Amino acid sequence: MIADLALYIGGLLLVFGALFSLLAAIGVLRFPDLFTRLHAASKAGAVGGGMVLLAVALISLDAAVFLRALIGIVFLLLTTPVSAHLLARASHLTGYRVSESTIRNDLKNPVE
Amino acid sequence: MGLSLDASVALIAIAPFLAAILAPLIQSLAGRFAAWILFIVPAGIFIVLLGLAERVVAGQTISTAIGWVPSFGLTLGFFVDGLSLVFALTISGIGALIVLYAGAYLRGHRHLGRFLAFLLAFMGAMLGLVLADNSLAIFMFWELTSITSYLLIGFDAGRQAARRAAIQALVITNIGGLCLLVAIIVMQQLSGTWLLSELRGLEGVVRDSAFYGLVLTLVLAAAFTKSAQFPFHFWLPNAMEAPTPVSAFLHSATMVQGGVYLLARLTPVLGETSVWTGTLVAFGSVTLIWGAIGALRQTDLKQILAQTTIASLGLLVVLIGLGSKAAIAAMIVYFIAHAFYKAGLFMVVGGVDHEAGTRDITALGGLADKMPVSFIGAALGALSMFGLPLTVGYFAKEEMYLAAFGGDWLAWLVLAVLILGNALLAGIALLIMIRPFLGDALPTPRKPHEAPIAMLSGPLILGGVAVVGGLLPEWLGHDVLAPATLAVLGVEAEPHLSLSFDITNPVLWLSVITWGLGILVFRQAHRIRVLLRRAELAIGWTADRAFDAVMFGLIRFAGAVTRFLHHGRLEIYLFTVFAMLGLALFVPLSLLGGFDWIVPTADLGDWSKRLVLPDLRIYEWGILLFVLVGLLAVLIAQSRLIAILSLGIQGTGLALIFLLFGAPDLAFTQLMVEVLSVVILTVVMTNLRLDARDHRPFEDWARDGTLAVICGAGVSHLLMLVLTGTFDSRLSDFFAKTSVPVAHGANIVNVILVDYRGLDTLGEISVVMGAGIAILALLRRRNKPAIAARGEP
Amino acid sequence: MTASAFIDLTSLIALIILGIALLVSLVRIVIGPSIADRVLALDLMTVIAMGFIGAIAVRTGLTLYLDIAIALALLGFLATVALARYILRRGLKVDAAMELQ
Amino acid sequence: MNTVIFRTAAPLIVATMLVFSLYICLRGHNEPGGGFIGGLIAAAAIAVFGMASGVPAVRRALKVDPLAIAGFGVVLAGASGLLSLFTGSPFMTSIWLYLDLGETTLPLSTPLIFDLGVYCAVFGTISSIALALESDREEDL
Amino acid sequence: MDYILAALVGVFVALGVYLLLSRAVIRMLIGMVVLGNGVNLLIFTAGRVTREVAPIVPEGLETPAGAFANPLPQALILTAIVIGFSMFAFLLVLAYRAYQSLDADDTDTMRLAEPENAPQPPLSY
Amino acid sequence: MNETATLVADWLIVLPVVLALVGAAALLMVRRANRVPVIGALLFLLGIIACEIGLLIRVVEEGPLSMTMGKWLPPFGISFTVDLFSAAFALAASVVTLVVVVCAEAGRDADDGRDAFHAMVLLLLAGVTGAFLTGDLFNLYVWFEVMLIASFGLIVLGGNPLQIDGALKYGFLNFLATTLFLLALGLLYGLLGTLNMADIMRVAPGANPAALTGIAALLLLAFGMKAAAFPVNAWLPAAYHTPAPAVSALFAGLLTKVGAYALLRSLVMLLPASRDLLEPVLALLAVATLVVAPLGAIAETNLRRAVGFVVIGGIGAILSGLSLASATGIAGAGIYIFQAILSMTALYLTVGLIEARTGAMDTRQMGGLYEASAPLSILFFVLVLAAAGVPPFLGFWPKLLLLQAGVAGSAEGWVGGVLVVALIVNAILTLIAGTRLWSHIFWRNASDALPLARSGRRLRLATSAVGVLVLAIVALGLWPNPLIEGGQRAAADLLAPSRYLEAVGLAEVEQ
Amino acid sequence: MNSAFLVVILALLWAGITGSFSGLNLLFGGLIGGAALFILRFSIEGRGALRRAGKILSLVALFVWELIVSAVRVAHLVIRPDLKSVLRPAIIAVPLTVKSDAEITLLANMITLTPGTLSVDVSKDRSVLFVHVLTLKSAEALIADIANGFEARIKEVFE
Ligand code: NA
Ligand code: NA
Repeated sequence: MIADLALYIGGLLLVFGALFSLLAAIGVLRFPDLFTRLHAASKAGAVGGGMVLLAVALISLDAAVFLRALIGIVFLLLTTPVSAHLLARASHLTGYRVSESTIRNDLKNPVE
Repeated sequence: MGLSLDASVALIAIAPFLAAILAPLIQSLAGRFAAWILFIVPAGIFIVLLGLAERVVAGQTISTAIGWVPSFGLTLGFFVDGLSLVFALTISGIGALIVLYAGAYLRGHRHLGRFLAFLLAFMGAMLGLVLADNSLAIFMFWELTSITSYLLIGFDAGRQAARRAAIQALVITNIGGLCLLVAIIVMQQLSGTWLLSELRGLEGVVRDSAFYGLVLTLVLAAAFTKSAQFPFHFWLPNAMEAPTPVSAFLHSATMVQGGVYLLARLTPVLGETSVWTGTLVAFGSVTLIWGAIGALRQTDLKQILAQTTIASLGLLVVLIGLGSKAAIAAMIVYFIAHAFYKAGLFMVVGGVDHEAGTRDITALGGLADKMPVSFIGAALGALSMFGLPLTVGYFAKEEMYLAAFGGDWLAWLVLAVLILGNALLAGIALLIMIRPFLGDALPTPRKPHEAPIAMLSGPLILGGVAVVGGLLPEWLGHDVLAPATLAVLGVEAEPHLSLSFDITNPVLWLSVITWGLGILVFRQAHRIRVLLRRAELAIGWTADRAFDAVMFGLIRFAGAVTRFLHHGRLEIYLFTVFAMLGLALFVPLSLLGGFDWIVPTADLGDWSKRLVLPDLRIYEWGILLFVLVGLLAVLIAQSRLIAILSLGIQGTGLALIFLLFGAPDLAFTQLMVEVLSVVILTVVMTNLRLDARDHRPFEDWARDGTLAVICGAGVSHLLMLVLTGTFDSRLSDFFAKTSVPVAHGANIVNVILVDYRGLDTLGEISVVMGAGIAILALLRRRNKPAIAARGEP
Repeated sequence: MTASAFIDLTSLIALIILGIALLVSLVRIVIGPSIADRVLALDLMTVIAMGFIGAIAVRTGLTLYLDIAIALALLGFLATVALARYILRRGLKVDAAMELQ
Repeated sequence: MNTVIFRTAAPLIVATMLVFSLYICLRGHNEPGGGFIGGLIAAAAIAVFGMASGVPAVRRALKVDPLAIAGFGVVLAGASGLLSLFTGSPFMTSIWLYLDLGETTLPLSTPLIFDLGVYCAVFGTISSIALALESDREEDL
Repeated sequence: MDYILAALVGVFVALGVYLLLSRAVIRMLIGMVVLGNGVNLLIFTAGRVTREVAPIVPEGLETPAGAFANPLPQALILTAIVIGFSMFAFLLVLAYRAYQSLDADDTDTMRLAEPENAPQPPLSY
Repeated sequence: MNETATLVADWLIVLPVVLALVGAAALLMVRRANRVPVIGALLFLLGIIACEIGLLIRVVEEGPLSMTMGKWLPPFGISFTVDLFSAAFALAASVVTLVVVVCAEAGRDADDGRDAFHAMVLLLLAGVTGAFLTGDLFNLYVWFEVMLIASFGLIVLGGNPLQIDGALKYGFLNFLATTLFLLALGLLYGLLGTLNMADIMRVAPGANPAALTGIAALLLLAFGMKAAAFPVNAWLPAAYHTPAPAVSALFAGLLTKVGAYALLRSLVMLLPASRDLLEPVLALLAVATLVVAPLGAIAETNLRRAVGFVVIGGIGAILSGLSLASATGIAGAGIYIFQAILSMTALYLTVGLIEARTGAMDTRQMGGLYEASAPLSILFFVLVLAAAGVPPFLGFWPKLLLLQAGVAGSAEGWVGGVLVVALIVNAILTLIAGTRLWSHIFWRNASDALPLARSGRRLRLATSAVGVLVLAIVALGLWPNPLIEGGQRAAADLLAPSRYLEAVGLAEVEQ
Repeated sequence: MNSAFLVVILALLWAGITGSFSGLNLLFGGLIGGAALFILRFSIEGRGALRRAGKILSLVALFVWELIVSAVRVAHLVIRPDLKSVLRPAIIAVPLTVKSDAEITLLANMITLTPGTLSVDVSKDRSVLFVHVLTLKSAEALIADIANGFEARIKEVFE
């Protein structure tokens, strides 16, 4: 029964993970500039991807797979902010113009 | 002689070449005595050959064979009969004298050793040519004479004229040589034997076959080029660029006679037909007259001699063409006479050139005082050439008139040509003997004095022999002409040479007419020369110039073709490849009905069922779409990064296809590789600014697009054609059956990679490693000047 | 609905959603406008593809596909880093200007 | 890429990747994966490391020339095939040894050695390429 | 199904060929990759495709339970992918060096080895 | 599983390749150690040659031999199957590699050690030998790629712009060729379901002939490119003159010959029916290659490029043997490959020596070598004659066989006669090209602008190494019987491969 | 000490992914982890060991919660039709009190993954973290939030 429960949760997680991924994609499409898009990609993306991994782990009902999924999630959490940071920084340093709706920008002068 | 036959063969076959290899060494060790040491080789061979003469005169043929290339039936050996013995004796005898002569002529020259090496190698080849029975061996020696001749003509290589003459001679004779090779192969396939002695016995096997015309043409091409028959005669005068010993040896007495020898040898196989006679007589006649007239045009003594050689070669060919016993006997005796006097005259001319510093007949005179011995040598030779009684030349003329005398009007015409030719040659003989040596002494570039003994011995000995031969007609007829004629025609013949002058014999009167005309030619030589030069200017075109035109045309053509094909533009090279791909995909298939399956027929109707909308699932369609979008994006990408990213997309899509259709390992690898490709591309792109846009104009776009669609469609079609067949899954079934129980692996793909087909993987990682090395080699050093860079001006 | 049917259904739904997500992020890759936007979209795409593989793993019951997903994340990160460096060195504008042509 | 965030996070990321790569390599015989992919991931780790900390740091850390590792990989793979010379069977005939170690048996086999060779070859080569490209770029700057 | 894949192979090949015919080296290189992918898909299709069942023997079994995807083409493609990748990496770095040392990425201008104004052969002996 | 025990002697079949591969890898590991790579390379090469001599002797005595890796009965595992052709070619390849390694020492600086030259040479040899020895079509592809990547590494050594340009064309066209090979291979696998050559021979007659011939045409294109057959040979003149001379020599001796060998193997032995259908195409290619290539040699002023065209002309001769496909013709083609491996390498090495002496690559800037260097004169002269097929040098014998085959074949159709004419035209044009080169480089006086360099000790060592090779070529030309007999036997085995099938162990399945 | 700890973690990680916690496998995992750390030996800081598991756990819990909230919030934002008017993006300079590399990195990463914020860069003197905010209400409130939230917890963990 518990096994079935894990499957049902897993299935739900799978769908939700997929949804988060889709929303992340939509966010990346809809947001006005790079920095705002990064928000969508990094948060929704990481959560979406992580949820799917967790879903696989739950559905497999296998400790080894579960641990592996966990590793994947950890790795995702480890790398997502780093890549967001690298992209944001690189864009900023090369003179990316933020959206006009930006109300305050403390990073006016590129460091270089 | 005490030598066994095999030892003789070994000596004759190997000694000249061995001597040639050692000649430079001997020259550097023995200095001026080198020629005397090397003289032993041809002289020894001459003596050995003389030792065989007795049996040949008795009518025997001597043959022996040592296996060489059994798979071709090719033997290293010997076939001595009257014909080959005459030639071989001439070659080795004159060769010995030439070696001595060359030693003196090129005394102190730093490449004398090299020169003697070529000379001896040539002699070996020439001996091989006339003594071999195996036609392949004959061809090989034939080619070797061309090569050595090339090296000898170009001996004075600093001058372009020498180089040109050498290439010219080689090209002309090599074309002939290759014709000979094909002829030999055809004859072998007709007769089943490589041996000429056997071939001669197989009456009509070539002559009656459908290939007779072809073989005859090829053999004549070989003989005519080698023996400088019109219209291939022009290389011979140019070959006078060679040092005089070469002219004396190769280009009068020996090599050019190779063609004559070949024709004589093949008379029983190819001769005795009207085509044979007609062609030989026609070409020979033209050559005879052309050469003689050519000689009159010249003032350079060497050129005069060269042109008369052409004439004499024409004469010999005419005689072979006539092919009667008398004609062949005349051919043999004329060959001997010519070889002796011509070699001698060349040597004298070389001496004159050497001592007086010029060979211009108009600039020389009265040398007989300063160079009396040379004069005697010249006189002996010239009188034989003139055909005076008591010389061999006399008998030559007698015999040939006898051979041509009587018959139909054509025979009379031939006789007229012979008389005219002989008369012109007689006039020239007087010219050579009288102009430089008699009359008033003219100032010359060098103060003339007598040539050294080594240079004089040749003319004297040769002239002497010519006279001795002329004094011993019985011996000449019985011991020389009879065996030789027998060898050529295969029938007994006993020419009766005699010194008894029978004034009722019309042939004698023909000789008298010849002499008279000769004296007339001598008297009018200057006027004739002026006339001929005017004519030459009027024509303004010679075969020699035509050679240049052809050669330069060829070079220009080659340049144009090469530049057209190898222009350095990669995209066109690639276009060619894909055009070939398109052809490969469509032509064979359309010829073999490879497209039939598309047309619905009763028995092949299955395809239409398979082409209805396939049962792809929705997400599979999505992946297909994804791949297609990726491909499209690659195509239309306007920036390098989009192109790269699109590349990643189509690769990822492909990986997903693999994943969907049961290939996780593949998908895994494809994904990793695709991402890594993007990474590497990015890293490289980070360092450079490449434009990924397409600059093609519309025509190119349309052309390339068409070709691309053709290739794509062709590959698709061929793949579909393959898919219509049933699949043989033996291999995979075996792998599935044994993977776990035998190979201890559950992942069959991996087991294939590391076990069933581990060797592929070993090679594969070597490729990976190699890529690492290669890339490192690329990145490690830059702009190190290499020799290659200096190549382009 | 049995658990396995449920899994079948949810995995199919997930695959479809993820498929759409892939295509949506593809749009951003195509329209840009700056390199950074494209890179960002590609980065997201690897994560979505990872999810896609996970969903296939669920659907086929071959959980070992999970490793492929993880490996994809690992290399996807490398790609993003490399692309970020590309932006840092090459800048955004030149390329953007070129694209406008 | 001189950023403290990346530089600090990199070792953790790299360590994870390296461990994962070896895991992928070793279990390839029974599940997707294998030496090639393992080596690729390991090399990717080195590339990340190089981008974060610079090529000299990586070279110092590796100690061995990466191409030599690649060479070693090929030697190892070749040697695993040569071992069957001693069993009187053809080249690359697999040899299996089951080491009994209490509760588990450790399967040692020539295919395993072979796959490790593949791993080393790929790892060494790709790392070498990555580092070479990376240092080339630095010179240009 | 396999016919759809066969058609897709054609698309890959056509695109690869088209890209290879352009003059920009980097596009040619991408064309090479696309062509290689097409060939890989061709091998995959030629070995006949089945859906979803990987050639992995489930634990505890001696042989695959039912039908399974053909493993041999997969192994062949794996080898081909790796080799193709190595070649790609080399050619890419080569193009990079060409850009550095020849200052060109257009094959039209890369004609050092076979220069446009190549000398005419001398008309001499 | 094949349970019969394997003789240790059977390992001779696979050892040359394994030694070369492992040797390459080992030398890569020690590439920085002073002088170790060159000594190691020589030792490995001697070992390989020893194995190959042993192998050749066994093949001569016992007929074709086979070893299937991992005891997986053919057609399941990868077989190495060696017949006379492959054994002889492999031996020739490693011999010339040895000579090249010795000669290369003359032109290398101390600082060149780190570029792993010797590792790449061994890798190239591994690829070439593997291609000669393998009995599996996909494995052949792998060896092609090994060879290709090694040649990539070698061609760019030095890294000057000329090389980069040449390498780019070389790289794209050759990689395209192997990709086309792979394409054909995939289709062939889809059609026949097998990769083992012996197995293909058994299965192919039952396959769809149209598809099979289409695939054969693709193989012809792919291998034709590798072999540098007209009109897809552009990569050769674009690249052969750019690397170091020793590398050019290695390429000239090995690369195109492997392509030609693959044509021989695949079209004549594996798909004879398709070859018959493609015969007119083959003949046309042969004729075009025979005629067009020497024109390039006549036109070219860059010495190495000119010699490159001579190499291509030789490929035309091999192709003509393929299109005749009688035992004589195949023997001619095979022996030509063998002799070309030896003499083309020697020719290019000689060219390298010439460049070293004259300091130029452009024949218009050369001259005076005839005066200055007798050894070089002899080497070049002999090799040019060998290339032109002048007797008694080695190149003559295969040409003789080819002409024989052509004359015999002319009874059956236009192919034979046309090929005979083309072979003759090729011989004449090659001779013209050769003598022109000889005239310009050797006979003409040295130009004042580029004085000849003095011959140093290392140059003399290289000259002696080439001299030994040329001596071997001359000796083989003077005593060609073993070669011709071997060629005829090998050709017979190729045309009626029952012994080959037997060696692989697939003969009894047929009956 | 720190390294040993990491080796143990990596060994466990190894055992986890291979799915076997047998002693031998753990040993092997430890070896692999050790090898990986050997390669990275110059890059791992010698100080700042993770000591208090409880604090770590609470940090992790906080983080996970914030992450999910953050994702939901972004997701919600994404599908709002009036997206443009809701957005109030800004880049704010946040002064840092944590000093070590590890602390800064951890903080920056956590900020990125939590609601409405994204670390763009760290100033060269490491005194300021530039944070991009999706919907800025007040800069001061944001700075205070960070200082009292993650920054404080991180300091506790690293003390
Ligand atoms: Na991210
Ligand atoms: Na694998």
